[in-house]
Amino acid sequence: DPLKDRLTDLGPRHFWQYFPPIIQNNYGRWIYHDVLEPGILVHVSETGDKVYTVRCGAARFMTVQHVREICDIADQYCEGYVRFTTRNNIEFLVDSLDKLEALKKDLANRKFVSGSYKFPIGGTGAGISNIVHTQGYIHCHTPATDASSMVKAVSDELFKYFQSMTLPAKVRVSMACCLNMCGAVHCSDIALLGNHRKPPIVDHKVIDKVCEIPLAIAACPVGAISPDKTSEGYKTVKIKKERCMFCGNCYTMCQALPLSDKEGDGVTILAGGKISNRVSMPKFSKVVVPWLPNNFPRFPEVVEAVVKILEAYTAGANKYERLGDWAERIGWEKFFEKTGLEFTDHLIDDYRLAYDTWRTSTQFKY
Amino acid sequence: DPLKDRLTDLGPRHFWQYFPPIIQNNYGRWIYHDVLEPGILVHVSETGDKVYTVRCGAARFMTVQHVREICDIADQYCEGYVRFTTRNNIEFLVDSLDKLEALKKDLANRKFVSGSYKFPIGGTGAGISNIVHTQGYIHCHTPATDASSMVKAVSDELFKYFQSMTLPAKVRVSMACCLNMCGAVHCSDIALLGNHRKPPIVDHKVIDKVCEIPLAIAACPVGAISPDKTSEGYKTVKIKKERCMFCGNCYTMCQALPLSDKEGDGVTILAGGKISNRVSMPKFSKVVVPWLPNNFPRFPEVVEAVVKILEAYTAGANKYERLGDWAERIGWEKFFEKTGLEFTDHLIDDYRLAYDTWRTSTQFKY
Amino acid sequence: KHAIPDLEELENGPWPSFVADAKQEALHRRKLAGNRMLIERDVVEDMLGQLQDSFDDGETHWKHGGIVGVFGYGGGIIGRYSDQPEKYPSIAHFHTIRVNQPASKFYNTDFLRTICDLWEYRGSGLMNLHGSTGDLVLLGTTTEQLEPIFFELTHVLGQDIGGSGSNLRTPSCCIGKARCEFACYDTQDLCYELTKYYQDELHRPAFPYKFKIKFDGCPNGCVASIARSDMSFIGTWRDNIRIDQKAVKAYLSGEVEPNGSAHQGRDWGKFDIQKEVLGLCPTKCMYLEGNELKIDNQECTRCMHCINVMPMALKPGIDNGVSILLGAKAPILAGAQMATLIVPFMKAEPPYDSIKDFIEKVWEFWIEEGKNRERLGELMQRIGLPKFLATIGLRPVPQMVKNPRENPYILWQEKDVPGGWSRDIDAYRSRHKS
Amino acid sequence: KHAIPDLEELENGPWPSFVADAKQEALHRRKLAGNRMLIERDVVEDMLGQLQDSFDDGETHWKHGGIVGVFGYGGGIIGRYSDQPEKYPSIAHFHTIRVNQPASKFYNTDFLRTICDLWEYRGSGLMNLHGSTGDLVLLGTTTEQLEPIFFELTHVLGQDIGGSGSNLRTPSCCIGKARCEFACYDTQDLCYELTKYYQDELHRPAFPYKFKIKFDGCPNGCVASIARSDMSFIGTWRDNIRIDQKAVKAYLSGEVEPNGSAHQGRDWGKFDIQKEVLGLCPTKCMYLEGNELKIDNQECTRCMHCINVMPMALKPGIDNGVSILLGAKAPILAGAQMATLIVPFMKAEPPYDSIKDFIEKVWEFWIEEGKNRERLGELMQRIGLPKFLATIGLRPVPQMVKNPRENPYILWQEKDVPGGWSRDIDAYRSRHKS
Ligand code: SRM
Ligand code: SRM
Ligand code: SRM
Ligand code: SRM
Ligand code: SF4
Ligand code: SF4
Ligand code: SF4
Ligand code: SF4
Ligand code: SF4
Ligand code: SF4
Ligand code: SF4
Ligand code: SF4
Repeated sequence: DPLKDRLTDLGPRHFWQYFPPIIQNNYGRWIYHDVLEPGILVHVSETGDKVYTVRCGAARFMTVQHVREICDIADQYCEGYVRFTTRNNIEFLVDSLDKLEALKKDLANRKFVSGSYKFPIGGTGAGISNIVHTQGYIHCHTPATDASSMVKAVSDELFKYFQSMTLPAKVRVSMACCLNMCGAVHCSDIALLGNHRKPPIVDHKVIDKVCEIPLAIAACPVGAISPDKTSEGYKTVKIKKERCMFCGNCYTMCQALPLSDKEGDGVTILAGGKISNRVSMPKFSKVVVPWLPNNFPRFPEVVEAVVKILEAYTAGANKYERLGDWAERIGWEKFFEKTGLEFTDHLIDDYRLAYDTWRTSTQFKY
Repeated sequence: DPLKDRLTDLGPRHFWQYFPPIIQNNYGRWIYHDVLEPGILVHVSETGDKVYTVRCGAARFMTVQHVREICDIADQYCEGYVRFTTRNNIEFLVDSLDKLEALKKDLANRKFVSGSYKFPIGGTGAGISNIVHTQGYIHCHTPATDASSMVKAVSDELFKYFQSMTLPAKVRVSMACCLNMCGAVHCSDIALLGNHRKPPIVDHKVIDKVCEIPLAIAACPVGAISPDKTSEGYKTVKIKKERCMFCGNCYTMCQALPLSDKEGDGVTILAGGKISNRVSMPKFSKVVVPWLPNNFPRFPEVVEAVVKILEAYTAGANKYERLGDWAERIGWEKFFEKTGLEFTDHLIDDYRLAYDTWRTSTQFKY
Repeated sequence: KHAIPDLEELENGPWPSFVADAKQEALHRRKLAGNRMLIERDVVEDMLGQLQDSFDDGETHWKHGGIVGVFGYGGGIIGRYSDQPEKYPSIAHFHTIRVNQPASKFYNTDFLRTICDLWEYRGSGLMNLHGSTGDLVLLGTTTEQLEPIFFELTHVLGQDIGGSGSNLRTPSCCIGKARCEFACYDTQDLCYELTKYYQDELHRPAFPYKFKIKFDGCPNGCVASIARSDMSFIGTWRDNIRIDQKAVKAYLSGEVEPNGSAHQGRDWGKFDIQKEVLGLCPTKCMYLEGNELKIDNQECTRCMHCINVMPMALKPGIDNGVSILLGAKAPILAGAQMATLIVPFMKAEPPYDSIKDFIEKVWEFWIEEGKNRERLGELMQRIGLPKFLATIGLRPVPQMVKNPRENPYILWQEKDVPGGWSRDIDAYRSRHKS
Repeated sequence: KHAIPDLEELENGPWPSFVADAKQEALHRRKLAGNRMLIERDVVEDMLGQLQDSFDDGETHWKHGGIVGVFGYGGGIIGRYSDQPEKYPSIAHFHTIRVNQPASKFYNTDFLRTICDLWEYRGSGLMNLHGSTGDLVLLGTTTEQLEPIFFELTHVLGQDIGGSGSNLRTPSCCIGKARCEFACYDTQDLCYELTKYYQDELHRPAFPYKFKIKFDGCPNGCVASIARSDMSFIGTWRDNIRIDQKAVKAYLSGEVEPNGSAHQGRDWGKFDIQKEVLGLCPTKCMYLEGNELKIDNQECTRCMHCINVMPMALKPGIDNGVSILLGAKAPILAGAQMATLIVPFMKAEPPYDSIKDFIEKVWEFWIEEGKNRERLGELMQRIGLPKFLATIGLRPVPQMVKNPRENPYILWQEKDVPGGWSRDIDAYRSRHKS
């Protein structure tokens, strides 16, 4: 009986026990670090200790088999310790250069049968790190696109940037499969976002049974939903379609209002956001491509747009300059010129704080 | 019978006839200018002609007697021409240095019996020009303060800056007596603004007779007004006082809703706005002093606050740097430190686009 | 006539005292022959008296303006009545007349003297040179004088009154080509032409609310059009800044003072082109090649800074025109707006047909969609920029915004989406069990 | 089992293929003894099959999540059901379990292997390392397995599950002092302490909506707390940046690579401290005196740039603590928000009492005033920052805003104004005739 002897409110295990000895010994005593080569960091302690980190890319969707392989490696080289980064990379820590070399060699040779790397080393410094993402069709009920497949497609294309440090600064690519944006997609250098374009269908037959209609009505941020009756007299809702902005919040509250649709759903690309307070304040990403089709499994249009942005940025930005800072420096009108992306009316804000984006100046570039 | 032989839609007289010959001859051919001394400009034409401008301060409220004196001067030195600037200064134009000297001497000697200058020379370059303002108690029904008196008080205090060019850049001071802001007060380096603090009184007895009640209700931007009945059954309105933001728009629409009040009314000071597109884009002024009393006739508290701002700016800003650009460069937290003005909750935006003013960064100065 | 202690205090101090001036006028009127005035002799004294009362009470004593005007016009006069008519009978009526100033406010004394005579005879003798919108404002007369004044203005002076109410307001412009080397188009001419062309709109209210047009000759914005006109014309250019390298050297050598000597009152040190010009250029598009000053004009946003600092050496380009910005206004109702760049560049040459076309398209839209008392800028906010552009038929360009939208709430329309918006729940359920 | 051509395409390319991994797991499960699995053997194959169907249909095949969970907890499990249960019976139920990761995600293999064994036995064998909030996410099991899994997690691993629903979500932190020289406080310790201290809030929904807390050790923000936590703790300092002038010289001489060699892949030329450090400092508060680097710390906004570029030479101060920012969230409902600086500086030392006090004050306010499904940031927007500050009892300081308000619409309260708001129309009319 699992309810017997119940233990609750344990919280997570204490972190200290998972620190390898070198981390325990030097906790809070690090004095500087250096990236030895893409994916390899060394941190130097005031004690003189050095810890070498090998950062490996990973699909954060993993199987127990894969995790066991990670454990094997950690057992072999890292005294049984391993960690994961905030962007879902795997980090193996060793305390000597010898171990480092052996570990590197081992990792480089591990591939899936189909040939893709299991543990590609990279993701440090002025490059591209792992693309953080969300569930998509693998586990969620609201996506407007799939996550894992798009991320795989884009990551393959950007692989060289993962394994090098040739960009002006870090470029963080993130992906979320619907406007709920389970991640920091709204503040990423490049963000890929699943977006619906059709208003919800009302499932009149079941809505009164499966939903709290007033909650569904209240859920709509633009007041597009109002109470209604079917011809048979059932309680239902009607939707002012031309007011709907496809946010899906009503569907979150009420499963009788599905909005996903093969032709309607697709990908919006945002760019120029950042999180760090370095030089400039954190900023939101801006919508630069309103919609691209869900062209499974490799999303060629999405990949192409990402590459366009990245190449224009790489060619134009200064050292240390994040993508959004570059766009602001040259002006967004030049961003569109240089990336070759089309500027359309869909990119002009017409939501709540829209006025603040209007150009109230004669300063512009032709 | 004034309706006989009616002439209408004449528009203004054509400007050309009012140009002195030197302007006509060099129209569109000016190649550069120089400020010879405070208030004296020379403009040089590609024809070799030079026009000397003497700019004089003026209370834009003038009598016909004063205007006749202006005409006398214009007749004597300027072939009968004179102009007024967009900030209500008087400009006398002459075409030779000799005339200039004579004119200057004459102007300097003209004073009102009480001793104040009639035609103080100044208002050019990196100084303070005339304070543009509105009607106040002289002619308007909605003011929360008086205009002419406050402007006179502040101008007296800032007089030395009118007659010199010692500031980092132009400082435009503007004044409006209510939130209607009849002028560009919202984009001035320093703006003085009449502001109410009590919700309108409803004149239940007359409101239905003198106003269109639905228009009055619709006028309120925050929906604080709703229909009501008096105990006698007359149509009237009631006001949710705690929602009112004292904008006075309802009073504009309906005279039975007066809001001026001796204790309630006073002066709000804004700073850091600008109009020009030079270096930075035009920007709005920010509220830096929420309220000061209407201390007629000299508004000592207002004068003191203006001087504080001006002196801190003069001490801290770079050459060419407008007040708002200075405040942004040092950070608004430093603006309050350096001016000694108090920061209060009233200065934090809580209106429509308020979120855009919140600091979403760890970048700040202590 | 009345005790005005606070006002008399305002006779002190160096700045021209409006009280001293008013008192000189009051004195003049006391001495004036009775047949030289049709308004009460002590109108100025009553005005001052009521002003002192306002100080004492901390409240204005003017009543809400009534509707007065001249026949056939819907604007140009502001009605005004005292709420103390017994105490101040001479200002019981105290209406103002807005006289449409000539472009950029040059006058000859003939004109001004005629106005003075007229206003002494039929008005208070008090005026504003000028009102905030730009009019020559005559302050204070009675209702019965309005028609005669209008008659004299038109017949004697050939001069019309300006705007008020829900119509086109008196347009105004900077001094421009008359005395400024920066003017990129003929501000006076365009201002005059449009004022004349739209006389009907100026005098006969047909708009949802007021509409203001102002003309700045360059981005310096000396008439502040960007802050206070529903439609703001600002001169600009689309070719290159003209550089006179010899004059550049004159600045470098200290021979010529920077910025037309506008900073002469303080010792800012020797002119430092690197710091003062190149370093402040917002786009950092200037550089020196030896002593030659170069500008990457593609990157220049024509902010005027370098030109202002070195007017003798740098000049706007010669392929000139205007940027048109829309929607500036004061805070009422929902907060102030600055004007938004809608037409990045348009030529501005007589007869200004494309400008007139544009104006009329905007008005048509505003008259159609605007609510009562809704300024153009508010309407633009309410319906959103994309829809506004679509309605007036302009192609969206990134120059109109500072940055693209941050939120993903794109308002797709049915026509944008293949298959449209009518979907069948049964088809959906055939794919997805509920 | 199912044809998955599109998915198999995703086995190509260098990036780790989740399909290849899933297929290896599917194979493994095929071979696994039946008593080693309590979930259907072909759960992975069904998942892949349904995913291929989703590609074909361009729509997800997961149904709206039902409410499932473990006894006594209101979160930590996300219910999930296939809408094609006949076709893919093994994933008819496919719930996820969010396991509260240890702070900054260090593990030993013992822990991970135990999780793997457990999840192979009682779940699909599929997981996310990690979920976006930070949990170790176990993807896909049936309702009846939930309690046993929870039992094993707690009894065998001593490990709890994380948050979901309207409660505190699993807090997370950057690597901090464990391996970063920039950490200004002990992120792991604070994260752990608060997670333990607020277990009740984490497991039993008592909030209007979800609440996220994240801990960044410095303004670099490696856990992105400023963008995605209702309460963001970011390390900072209030004394001076520590400078090692010898190390500065090492950078100047080129002995040490700038920015920890993070830009080594491209030839950016010789390190130029003027351009790369002083010139990019947002406040321009750094200068060189000879070869000595000086910082005017009063002007520094602690942006980390100079420290990032010269980690060996520059270090954060030693009087450390946190800035607390509130209200970040994703776009639903009214648009995304970034966190707003509410507490510029607070010490962060065990037992963290002042931090706990602050958290509880904020919660109290939010629980009191928040509407259902209203995030803290939305509530702050709705009621306005001034009122929020007053309610939680914080003094307003200019550091909380980028700039003071631009509109003059100050919401005075009755108590602010002498004489109050009750006024008498008759008194008014005695001064002003209507
Ligand atoms: C390991 C990790 C922390 C963790 O707890 O897991 C980490 C570790 C370091 N970060 Fe970070 N950052 C990590 C996520 C982040 C994030 C969050 C994110 O990307 O989602 C950010 C915010 C990004 C943004 O602004 O959008 C982040 C912004 C920075 C910055 C600021 C960069 C900038 O130019 O704005 C620095 C400073 C630097 O790079 O010089 C930094 C610096 C560092 C240093 C150098 C700190 C140190 O001295 O050890 C670490 C190695 C950097 C490297 O990878 O080259 N870290 N760092 C995270 C690795 C993620 C990954 O796998 O790629
Ligand atoms: C005469 C006048 C135009 C008119 O049609 O009447 C005028 C005339 C000139 N302006 Fe102006 N400006 C005039 C109002 C303005 C205004 C409007 C206002 O203040 O209400 C502005 C916008 C102010 C703002 O941004 O808030 C204005 C912003 C400028 C600037 C930009 C200054 C800046 O640093 O941002 C320049 C360039 C400069 O000063 O170098 C300029 C430059 C000039 C020049 C140098 C142009 C020229 O080459 O002749 C003229 C003499 C300047 C001087 O006074 O030192 N003018 N100028 C106006 C005089 C008003 C007065 O009596 O003081
Ligand atoms: C006379 C003048 C002020 C002055 O002392 O110079 C003036 C006076 C009045 N303005 Fe104004 N406005 C005057 C220029 C302006 C300007 C400046 C401009 O035009 O460049 C503005 C700001 C720009 C704008 O239009 O937004 C201005 C924005 C307002 C507003 C607010 C409009 C808004 O949308 O926010 C109101 C309120 C209203 O329309 O009901 C207003 C209303 C008024 C009224 C009619 C009062 C009312 O509530 O009905 C005032 C009559 C006072 C009187 O008794 O004479 N006045 N008003 C200016 C016109 C003189 C002239 O023709 O030259
Ligand atoms: C699993 C996870 C995505 C992932 O693939 O990693 C996730 C999955 C879901 N999120 Fe999320 N969110 C996840 C992290 C986030 C984050 C990131 C974070 O926490 O740092 C955000 C943005 C930050 C924020 O909270 O604003 C996020 C913002 C949302 C929102 C929008 C909330 C808002 O106020 O804007 C929703 C919608 C809702 O709450 O109804 C949402 C709702 C959901 C739901 C429950 C779907 C729904 O509409 O009810 C998803 C369940 C998917 C599933 O079947 O597993 N999820 N969600 C993440 C949790 C894993 C973990 O515990 O580690
Ligand atoms: S982003 Fe949307 S679709 Fe994707 S996991 Fe989050 S809630 Fe689900
Ligand atoms: S999708 Fe969003 S905007 Fe559209 S009806 Fe639903 S809640 Fe409203
Ligand atoms: S600012 Fe207000 S009070 Fe002053 S003139 Fe304009 S409307 Fe009248
Ligand atoms: S003053 Fe403004 S906010 Fe107050 S009731 Fe009148 S219209 Fe509404
Ligand atoms: S706006 Fe430009 S053109 Fe017009 S007066 Fe000012 S500086 Fe000259
Ligand atoms: S006009 Fe402004 S942007 Fe253009 S070169 Fe000169 S300073 Fe630079
Ligand atoms: S946030 Fe700061 S302290 Fe934490 S890992 Fe990143 S750089 Fe280090
Ligand atoms: S931390 Fe940032 S603001 Fe401070 S000195 Fe360094 S670069 Fe300048």
